[in-house]
Amino acid sequence: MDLTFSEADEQFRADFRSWLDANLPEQWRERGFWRRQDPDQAFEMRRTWEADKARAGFAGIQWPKEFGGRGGTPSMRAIYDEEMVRYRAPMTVNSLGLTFLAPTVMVIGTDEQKRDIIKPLLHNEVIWCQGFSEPNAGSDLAALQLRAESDGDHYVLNGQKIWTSNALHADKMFGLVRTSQEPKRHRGITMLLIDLKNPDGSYVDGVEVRPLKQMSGALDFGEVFFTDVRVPKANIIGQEGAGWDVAMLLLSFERGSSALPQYAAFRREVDDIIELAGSLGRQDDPNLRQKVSKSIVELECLRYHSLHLLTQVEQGKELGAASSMTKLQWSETHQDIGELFADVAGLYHQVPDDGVDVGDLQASFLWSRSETIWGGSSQVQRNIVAELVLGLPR
Amino acid sequence: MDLTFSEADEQFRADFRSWLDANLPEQWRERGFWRRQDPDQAFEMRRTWEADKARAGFAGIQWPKEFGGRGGTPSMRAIYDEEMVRYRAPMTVNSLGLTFLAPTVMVIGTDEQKRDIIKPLLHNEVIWCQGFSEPNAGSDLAALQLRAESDGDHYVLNGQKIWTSNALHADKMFGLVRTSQEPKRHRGITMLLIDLKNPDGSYVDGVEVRPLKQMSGALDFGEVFFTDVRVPKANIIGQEGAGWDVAMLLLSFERGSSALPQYAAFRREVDDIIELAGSLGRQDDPNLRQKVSKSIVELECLRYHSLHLLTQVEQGKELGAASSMTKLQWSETHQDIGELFADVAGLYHQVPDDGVDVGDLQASFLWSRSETIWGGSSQVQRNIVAELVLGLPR
Amino acid sequence: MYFALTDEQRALQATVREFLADRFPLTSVRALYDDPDNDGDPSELWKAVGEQGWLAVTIDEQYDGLGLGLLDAAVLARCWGEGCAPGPFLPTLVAAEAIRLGGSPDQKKSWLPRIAAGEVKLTLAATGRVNASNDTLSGTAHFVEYAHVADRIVVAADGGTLWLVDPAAGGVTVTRQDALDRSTRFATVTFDKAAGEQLSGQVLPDVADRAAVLYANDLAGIARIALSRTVDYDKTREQFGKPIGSFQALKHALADLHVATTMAEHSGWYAAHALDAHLPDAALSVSVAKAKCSDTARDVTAAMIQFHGGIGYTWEHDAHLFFKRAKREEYQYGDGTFHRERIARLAVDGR
Amino acid sequence: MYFALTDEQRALQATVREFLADRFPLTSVRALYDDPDNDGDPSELWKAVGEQGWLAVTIDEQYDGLGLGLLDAAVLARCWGEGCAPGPFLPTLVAAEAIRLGGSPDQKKSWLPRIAAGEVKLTLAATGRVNASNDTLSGTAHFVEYAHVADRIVVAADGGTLWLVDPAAGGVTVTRQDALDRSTRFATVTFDKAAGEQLSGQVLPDVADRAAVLYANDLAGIARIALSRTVDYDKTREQFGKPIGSFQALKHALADLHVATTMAEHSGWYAAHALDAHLPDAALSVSVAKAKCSDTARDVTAAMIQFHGGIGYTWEHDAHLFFKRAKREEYQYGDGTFHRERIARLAVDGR
Repeated sequence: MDLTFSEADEQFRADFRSWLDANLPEQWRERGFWRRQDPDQAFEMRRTWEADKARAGFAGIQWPKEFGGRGGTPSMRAIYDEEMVRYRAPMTVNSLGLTFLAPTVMVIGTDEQKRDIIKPLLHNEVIWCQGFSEPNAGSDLAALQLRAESDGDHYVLNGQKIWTSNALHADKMFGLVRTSQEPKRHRGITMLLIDLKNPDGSYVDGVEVRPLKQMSGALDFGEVFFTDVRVPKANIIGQEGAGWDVAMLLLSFERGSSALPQYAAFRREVDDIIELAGSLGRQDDPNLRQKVSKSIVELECLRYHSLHLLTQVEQGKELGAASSMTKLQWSETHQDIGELFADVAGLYHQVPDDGVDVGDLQASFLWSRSETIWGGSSQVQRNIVAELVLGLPR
Repeated sequence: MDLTFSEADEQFRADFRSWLDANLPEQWRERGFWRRQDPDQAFEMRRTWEADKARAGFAGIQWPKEFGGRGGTPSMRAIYDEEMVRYRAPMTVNSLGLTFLAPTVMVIGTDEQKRDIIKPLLHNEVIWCQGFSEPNAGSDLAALQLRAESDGDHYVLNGQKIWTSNALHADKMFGLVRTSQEPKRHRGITMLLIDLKNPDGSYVDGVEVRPLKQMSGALDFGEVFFTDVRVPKANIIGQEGAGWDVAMLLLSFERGSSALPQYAAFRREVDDIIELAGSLGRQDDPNLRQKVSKSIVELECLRYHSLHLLTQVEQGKELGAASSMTKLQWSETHQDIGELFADVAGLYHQVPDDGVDVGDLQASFLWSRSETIWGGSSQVQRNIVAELVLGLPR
Repeated sequence: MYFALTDEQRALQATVREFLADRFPLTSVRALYDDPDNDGDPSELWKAVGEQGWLAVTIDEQYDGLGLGLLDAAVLARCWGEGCAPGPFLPTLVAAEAIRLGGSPDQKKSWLPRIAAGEVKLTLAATGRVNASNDTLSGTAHFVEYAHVADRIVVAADGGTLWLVDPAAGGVTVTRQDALDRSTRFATVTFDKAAGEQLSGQVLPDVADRAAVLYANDLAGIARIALSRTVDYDKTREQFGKPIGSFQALKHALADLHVATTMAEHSGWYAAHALDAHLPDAALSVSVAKAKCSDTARDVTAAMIQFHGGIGYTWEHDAHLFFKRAKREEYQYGDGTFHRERIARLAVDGR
Repeated sequence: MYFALTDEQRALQATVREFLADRFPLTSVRALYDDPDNDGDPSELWKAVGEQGWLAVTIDEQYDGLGLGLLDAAVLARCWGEGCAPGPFLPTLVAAEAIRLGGSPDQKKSWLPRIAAGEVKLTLAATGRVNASNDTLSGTAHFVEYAHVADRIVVAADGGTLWLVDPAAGGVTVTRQDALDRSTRFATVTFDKAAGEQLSGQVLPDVADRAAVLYANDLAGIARIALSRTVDYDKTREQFGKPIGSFQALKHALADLHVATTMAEHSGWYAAHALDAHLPDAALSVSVAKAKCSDTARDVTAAMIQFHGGIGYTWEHDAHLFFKRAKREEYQYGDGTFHRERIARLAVDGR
């Protein structure tokens, strides 16, 4: 055991902190700041700031330098994540592109795709969304139906995607489409890059994006409808009909990422809840104290687990289905933290600011209800752990 | 709503209490009394006392008078159960016979069976055990294999039963045997009355009974082995090959019984735990208080549920799968009470008497682990509730 | 021995259910969600409450009431929960209990008949710190339901005294709060030497118990409808070529929730009856009911979201209406922890 | 950044596992169950402990130890849990820590080399009330493991002082208790003006922390083996024509237990390392580990019984060996509730 970082890693931390000290407006770090901004304006502020950060070398931490990355270590990536949360820096606006699309293109993209996609993505010149889920293909992704009919060197798209994060701001989508009907549903799926907007910012003909309001009232998701939308076949990632394998490769890149950012963010939420308990005079309530500590126990375990995974990655080991365990641990724990917030706040959890500002905690409480559904529901994750890790029969 | 009992019911209560006051030795009601007796001797004491009780008219409370019963109301039965627990009177030694066999014989038995079985059972002249489970037929009862081959007007039995309560004291068994191999496993099963002992108390040739020690060290169960045991075909209950339906009828008699006895017994356990907390100076521990109250909440709900079922029975309504809900509620709650006991006792839960007598609570704690398994495991009960009550698809 | 609703109570239940389904379905509730600026008190619903005599159930016949019991009121509250129904109905019922139990004959005469007829709206302010001296009140009450439309607020002051206050009077400020659950409206009410008229009886504990039972029944209604709708959805929603309700992990979770909901329902009826019949375990049963119904409604509505998958957390789906109402009512008149501590006082301390 | 065992630690783990599987399998543990009158301290096992130097791991080299850390001792403790291994090994390790940390040079010199060589057996008595005055002890200690075979008992007296007491000396009475878990032996020890030799250092909190970590790792070992054996059984046991491990409700429960067990395992290693490396969150991590491992081992061993069906609650099956040991160790050196309150002191009160 050795939980210290190398000198180079710690130097990176110092450099990044200097940059954040100089470049992250003090105001942005205040509780509730982002909640009070107009969403579209907030998006633009974050888009620009993140591009500056990328130009300063603090993006694509682990990516090779040839792709505009920093060529850093997994530990640097962990340090980066930790400091971002510690500074309350705004989260990326291009999350799905950064996490999934770029690493996939690095591995199986054509040279043109590598050139055209990665750097513009890193600099937020193009915002990407992911088009996987459909109304009848949620947990059962292979049931997807968005039809792509061949027409010369183009496909013609008809159908719908749903639960598309970032749909309202995305310029392009990497999506799974059905290019042929086959008895084996997993065949006949193709991964395609689809322009949603024209260069002037207007939507491409036949593309319609509708916001999908969440139970919190926020608009982080959308539905995307396609009517006779033409997409060049050159926009395939991988091969026609190989979309399922491409998607599995793509989703595997989640596995490399530890849950240290979630740990840091949720641990701070618990601190905010402790502060709230103090302001309500409830910090000595023995039952609340037990619940606070239950959450801390699970979060600390999440941190140990992440350090373990980080070690595995640095040792070049395959993580297999470990990401399912990580997801279960952080998403279920975060829901418990939401319940803890409500128990501490009592009826104050219902009103964002009645003398006690609980707006951020309230938003997080509601959002946590979605975290056990998207990105593979807890039920799906438990199936994976049972079958792939424990080897229980289907 | 009217939760009072009728005058006749209350008169019955008064009569029964008088009888108990006069006939239940004071010593028997002391905590730990039965634990300190030799098990075989204790069995005989209870057998005799129970027979006296039956002769006094306090048995078969709801059974018709023609069968030696009292011809009472469902409320009387509930009152009887309640008072038995309140007085810490010893439980019946012929439980499976009383609950299951006798009511079944009343409905589908031959006149001879009615005459030969019911009254001797009620007076503990014959002790019955139930032979259903086998090593490879637990939750999946229809997989049973105990072979009964036809030989003239007899069957010849070869095979094994397991988890047989009362096996060590039983004179006879009502058991399910396989009288033919058929593609539909539920066919080919027959319900048979099997003599385990000869009139002189020795075992019938070919019958071997082995005790099955539980994790508590107690011997409440046994295994019964049959080697070429001859049983007359006249001992069939119902028809040959109709054993599955007979078993379903038989098990349905559990439904009529409310969980008021469990309520009363477990509620007293909670009181014993509260007393234990007091003697350990832990009665003000806020976390223990929450756990105590959680158990009380579930027990009170069990009581309300039982009163509701009692009403349904008195109204002549079908209870359907309500017994599965009742079983889940009492067995899962009793396990929580076991955990509560351990949490209150701390390490004292490990030793029966280190200045603090916890022997009965310890035994109950261990026994509660079996209660979610026998008589239909919690998993089986949840399947029943999901499919038969909620109508969820198989 | 009869543990069930009477035929009359079942008929009342059927009437209210039918009325709400027909005249004030969830689409109407949704309208209140989509427009947080409205007053949350649909006039057509209030009008019906008055016409149907639903506020008259617990009021004595001499004050133009029906002279029924809390169990009858609980039947109404449960329907209200099933329908996520808005408006000052429950708050008025609770405040009316304060006047009925603790008011002087004059106070009863001047308020109870008008309440029974649905002519006035009331509410109870029992959360916060309000001090009474010389018949004036000062302080702040939080989470007062429908204070902005109330004709009178029954205010609990330090020491447990109860006061009738006109929110339109001087010294009273009503500030509306936008609550997560928009099937109610909360306000913070400040009193600055506001005039109050005291109710003579020391009935706050009684009123709080009765309120706890009514909200417990509202929660039991939420739990049942949330469970039924989830079961129905999971019977038809297909993934991997079969209904998701055929997956055993879901089945078992739903079975456990059905057992819990059934127990919650029993506890709601029992507690109402126990207060009506002055059973010796009435206090215990109130806390059992509020604890069980609070926890169960929370668990079932959370499961409703989870077991609907993606659509479950959208604004368009009804799940959040139930989830947010259950979460709000969980903390009204004592949450599970509060009532379990009270049970411990009864069962452990024997007081 | 390296969060894993070293190759040396893994080799140690393999050696101990192999030894126990080979020379002291569960059938040997069962012999102690079937005969409650034996002393619970199999001599062949203790002999191996001495020969293999397993008691020497934390003892400094100058006292003939190996000078390794608590993490290495935790590796041993975890193997001990996996094997339900009996004997005074863990109690001696814990008592040795008291002497190592709090003893005078003379005390260390006279005890540590003999401990390292497996020549003496020790135990810690830290539960009960014992009063020290004029170098004599009076009072009662409960749940003292292996007091009946110990050469010395390290006794914690009021005020947290620690004393070396010879159980054979006058004024000491050792009364054995038959515990549910027969992979240990408990005794009640009374002291009546018994002679004691004080350890100079105020190290009880440190010793208790280190004991908590060792028992947490024992519990993590129990949890893992109980889970693996349940999974293996459920892969082959058939009901309704298929392995019961293919039923989704079981799969999901086992998946959750696997996640919990994995977290418990991490927490056990982390806390041991945190004490070795004096990390700033060492105290927090000790309580995280003991709370998580206690709860997880309890849950997994209960599930082991349930998911084995009928045979799971028989004496013949091994499930109860794990269940009873997990239940015993849950309450040694603080249960989940105790450690969560301590976490609250650190995280809420900041002290």
